[in-house]
Amino acid sequence: MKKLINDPVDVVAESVAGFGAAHADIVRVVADPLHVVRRDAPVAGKVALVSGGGSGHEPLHAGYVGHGMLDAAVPGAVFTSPTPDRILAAMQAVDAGAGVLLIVKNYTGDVLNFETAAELAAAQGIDVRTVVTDDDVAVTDSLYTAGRRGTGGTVLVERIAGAAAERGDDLDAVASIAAAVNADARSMGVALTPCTVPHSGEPSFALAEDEMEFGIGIHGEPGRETLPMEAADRIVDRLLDVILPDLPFASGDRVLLMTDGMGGTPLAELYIAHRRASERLAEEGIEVVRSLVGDHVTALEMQGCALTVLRLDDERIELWDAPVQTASLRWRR
Amino acid sequence: MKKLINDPVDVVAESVAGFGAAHADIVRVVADPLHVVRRDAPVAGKVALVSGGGSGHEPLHAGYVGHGMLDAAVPGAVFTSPTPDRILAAMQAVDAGAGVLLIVKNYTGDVLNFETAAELAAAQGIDVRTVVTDDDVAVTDSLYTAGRRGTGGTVLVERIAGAAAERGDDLDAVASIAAAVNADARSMGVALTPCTVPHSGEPSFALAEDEMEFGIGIHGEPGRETLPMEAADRIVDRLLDVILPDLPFASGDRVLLMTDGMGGTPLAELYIAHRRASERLAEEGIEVVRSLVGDHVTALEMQGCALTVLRLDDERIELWDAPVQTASLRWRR
Amino acid sequence: MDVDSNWATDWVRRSADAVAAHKADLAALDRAIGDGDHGENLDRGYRAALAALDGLGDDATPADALMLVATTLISNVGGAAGPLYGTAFLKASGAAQGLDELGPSDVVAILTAARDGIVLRGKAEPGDKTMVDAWTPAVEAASAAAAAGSDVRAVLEAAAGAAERGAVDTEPLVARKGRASYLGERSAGHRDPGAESTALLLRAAAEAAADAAERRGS
Amino acid sequence: MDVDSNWATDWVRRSADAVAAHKADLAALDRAIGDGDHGENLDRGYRAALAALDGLGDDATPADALMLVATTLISNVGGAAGPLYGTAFLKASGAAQGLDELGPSDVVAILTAARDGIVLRGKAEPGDKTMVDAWTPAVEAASAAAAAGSDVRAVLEAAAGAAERGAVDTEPLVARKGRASYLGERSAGHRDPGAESTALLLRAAAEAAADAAERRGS
Ligand SMILES: Nc1ncnc2c1ncn2[C@@H]1O[C@H](COP(=O)(O)OP(=O)(O)O)[C@@H](O)[C@H]1O
Ligand SMILES: Nc1ncnc2c1ncn2[C@@H]1O[C@H](COP(=O)(O)OP(=O)(O)O)[C@@H](O)[C@H]1O
Ligand SMILES: [Mg+2]
Ligand SMILES: [Mg+2]
Ligand SMILES: [Mg+2]
Ligand SMILES: [Mg+2]
Repeated sequence: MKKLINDPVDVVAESVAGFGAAHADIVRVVADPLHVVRRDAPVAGKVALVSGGGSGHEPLHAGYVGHGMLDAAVPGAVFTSPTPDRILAAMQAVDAGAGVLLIVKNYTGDVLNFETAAELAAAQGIDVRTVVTDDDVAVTDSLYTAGRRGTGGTVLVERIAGAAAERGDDLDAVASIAAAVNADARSMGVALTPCTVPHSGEPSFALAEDEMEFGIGIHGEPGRETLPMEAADRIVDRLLDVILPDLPFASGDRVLLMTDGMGGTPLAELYIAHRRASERLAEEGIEVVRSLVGDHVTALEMQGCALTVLRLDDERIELWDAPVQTASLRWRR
Repeated sequence: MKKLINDPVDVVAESVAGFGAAHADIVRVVADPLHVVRRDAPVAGKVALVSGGGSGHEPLHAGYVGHGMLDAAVPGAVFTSPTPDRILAAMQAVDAGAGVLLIVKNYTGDVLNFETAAELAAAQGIDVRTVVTDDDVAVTDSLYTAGRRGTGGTVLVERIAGAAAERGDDLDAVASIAAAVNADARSMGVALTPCTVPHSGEPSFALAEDEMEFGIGIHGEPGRETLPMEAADRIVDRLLDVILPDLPFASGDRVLLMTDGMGGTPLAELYIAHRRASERLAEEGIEVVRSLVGDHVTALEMQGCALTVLRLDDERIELWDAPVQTASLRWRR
Repeated sequence: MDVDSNWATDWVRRSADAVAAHKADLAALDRAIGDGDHGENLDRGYRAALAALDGLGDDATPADALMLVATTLISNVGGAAGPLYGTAFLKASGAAQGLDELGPSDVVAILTAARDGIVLRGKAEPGDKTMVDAWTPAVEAASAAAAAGSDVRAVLEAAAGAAERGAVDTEPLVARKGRASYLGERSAGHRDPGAESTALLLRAAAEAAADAAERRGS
Repeated sequence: MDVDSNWATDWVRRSADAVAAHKADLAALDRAIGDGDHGENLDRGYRAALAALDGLGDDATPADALMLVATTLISNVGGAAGPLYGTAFLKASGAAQGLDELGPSDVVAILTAARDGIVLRGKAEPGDKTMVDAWTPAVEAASAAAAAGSDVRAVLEAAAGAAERGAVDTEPLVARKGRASYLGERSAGHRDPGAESTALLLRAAAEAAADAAERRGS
């Protein structure tokens, strides 16, 4: 394992410090308890959006802090949910009295730590709502598991709810838009290579040269099944075979298609996958009206890709297109 | 070698097709001879910027086509300069009568193919200027080699010259801004892992678990020397030890600092490197006034990083900050 | 003989040692059916707890020591284990409130409160292949030992042994909670990392009691 | 005996075969001191040239065939080798202009024009460890053979042999042009891929001439 790091213990602190240095026009980094807030926080009158989770998924979440998206991001250790004190500090830093929406990916650790923070914040008089994202259709059985995981759809929730908050929607409205976007988003990913957590030094799982991990989780936890490696088009079709019937998406739907890298996939390969996914959706009569291709929710240096499909309507398109100014998603500002 | 591809022969065509599908609001893809132009090309009265080179460096160059940057990009086969017929077709598609500036990275193949295309275009009455970028200080001896290579600085040239063209500067003015930016930019990179060209199936070079390739080229060609692997801060210092004295950058300079991934490096690691680079520049009295962190000039799935330092002045800052709308660099539009 | 706050702080120290010594083992277990961070997370938490012990006054009660562990773990561990162990020690501290010396039934009450706290937070049932599968047999064995008249040392010895067996017994189970549940049937055949760390912590508690007994010459 | 346009088209076919057969070897040489694409690039170009041969009329001259190779390589190879080989065949075609049959001195003129075209485009000198180091001895050997009264077959045989030796002789050289020059001293000890492909192409030319001679029974 070769990594561009110093002491593994300092990975998150140093990385977030570098992030703060690079994007001082957009964010402010607080070192202890560690969290990232938008430069102009708290924004008077605006509902504040706070998210967070284990590190190693960059640009998620700090890369999405800024105008039209998150007010604060709370990074945990690599692949480890942040602790409640950090989350609470972030909530306190951004609450402008209009309340805080927590966007939490559905993993036991995230849910429990954010729950604790929400209780502490509520006790201090902060108005809190929580939306738990669970767009990952790889998890088959939601009853006898921790439930579906939050993955790529989280970025779309952050963006669209963020735009609603920027527009002036109140806490309940922003929370309900976030929940509705999550409910209409479906994702699934495949890994070609594992990843290695810095302090561990061991790959998260083993894959032979002719195998892929289908339904991989973003923490490098093994997926649904190990399958023989296939051509890109076939892999994309396999992912969509699970994603599309789940909502279900139907002919006539307008959607946003997100083709996400895992951190180590060349962009050229993501576009090859995106090409087939767009083509397949067209074959099914589903119109791709917005696209997002690149590394958005990663797992360190893992190679592979994940697809997210979100059903759109006029309002969501308008919110999607509204100005956004973050380190990793930016337009019209 | 596992890659998210179909037939290796189709990699570039399929990837560019996917790129076109994802960014139809910004670009138009012409399949034969393959090139990418901005959606609204030719732009009346505007000097057109055309660049290109081997594929495998994405988002370079197609990701930088759009308002305020390139008018066209010409992708070659993976790591192989495009042929003159493609370059010529791109020039014809974007020339609005105000002339075309070719931005060419200094590799023998690129120089020769663009030279041929420029001759053909000139014969057709197109006013052509060429700027060859050669910011890579890893090449020690420019007299007895093909000369310094064009790397990260190319993106900065494309951006700043692109903004000048958008502002309405004439061909000579745009060409001279491009040449001046190239002259004030210095880059150098290090690879922790090699990359594998799709049709080759073999890694471009061998590196032991405790080694890094210092002064790597963006085609995975071996670098200046193979060194023992070190901590990120030490690696960054080594790169700056070569970069800074070369121009030389001096106390009081204002600069843009670009910390570039090679394609497979986790973003978190790039920020760790960026942190040390910013710190070091501050120690030398050099003020980092603009930052760019991420994958900009890559070598497939290679891991490592490259630093580019560009000296800025008020005009360059103004041009840098002007609206830009491309797939991979976008603000204020 | 009963135990006091020295036992509680000794428990923290021994726990920190045990977690540090088995960090790689816990990471390996968590890599197999989770994300590989359990060893590092707990170790970070217990190193912080160890450092925090210095701030504990001479007149600290066992409840104070347990509360310190709770808050330190909550704000340093993260992940699933952070809030779960944090809640466990929070509830354990509640059960020890007002007591300077802890007898066998007090220890049973502490262990029971800890287990109940974990179940309250995590909503896992026995058999879901979580740390609950180490805590539950531990609580049962401790109750039985106390009912049979054992002293604190024997009660904790019974709890530790039962937790260790409980951890081993998670191996054939299919996970239904936490990250391992995503694996479904593929989670069978691996020991649950949280159950394993529970066994380590309860073994540390038993050793601290044995040492206390030795020191007092009983 | 002299050669005609059949020799020229046969040269293209044999070149395509040779490049396809040695694609991996050329790639390996280029990986060692370059970027590994030389085999694939030339193969793509010669496959296109092969396909383009069909479009060549029955009355095509050797110059037409050489021009077709030139334009096809230029618009299909890319990289450094595309314009270099493209210019070589462009100039070779110029040297063959107006001739239906090529005698020994015509072949020397063609090879000389090709080599000069490469030098004009690439500005490499002998000893820079490029394809020029195969072309230059080839031109010299061909001239010497022609001056000594050899026929076309022997002239091309001399050129091919000299190119092969020239390619081997690039091994100890330090590259001063092209991608390999970035390696400096580290480029020594490896054969230049462009010199090697030049040897393959000239060997194909010699074989085509030998075959033509055989067919005509000379
Ligand atoms: N709902 C739950 N109830 C009880 N214990 C749980 C629950 N979910 C997870 N655990 C325990 O947490 C352990 C994993 O902890 P850890 O690796 O630190 O967290 P994460 O899964 O967030 O990485 C599991 O081995 C299991 O024992
Ligand atoms: N300036 C030059 N003059 C002559 N030949 C050159 C020159 N530069 C490169 N070459 C030849 O080109 C070969 C490499 O071709 P190729 O791999 O196709 O191009 P690239 O280096 O662009 O990948 C080298 O082995 C060398 O023989
Ligand atoms: Mg975790
Ligand atoms: Mg090349
Ligand atoms: Mg874990
Ligand atoms: Mg090459």
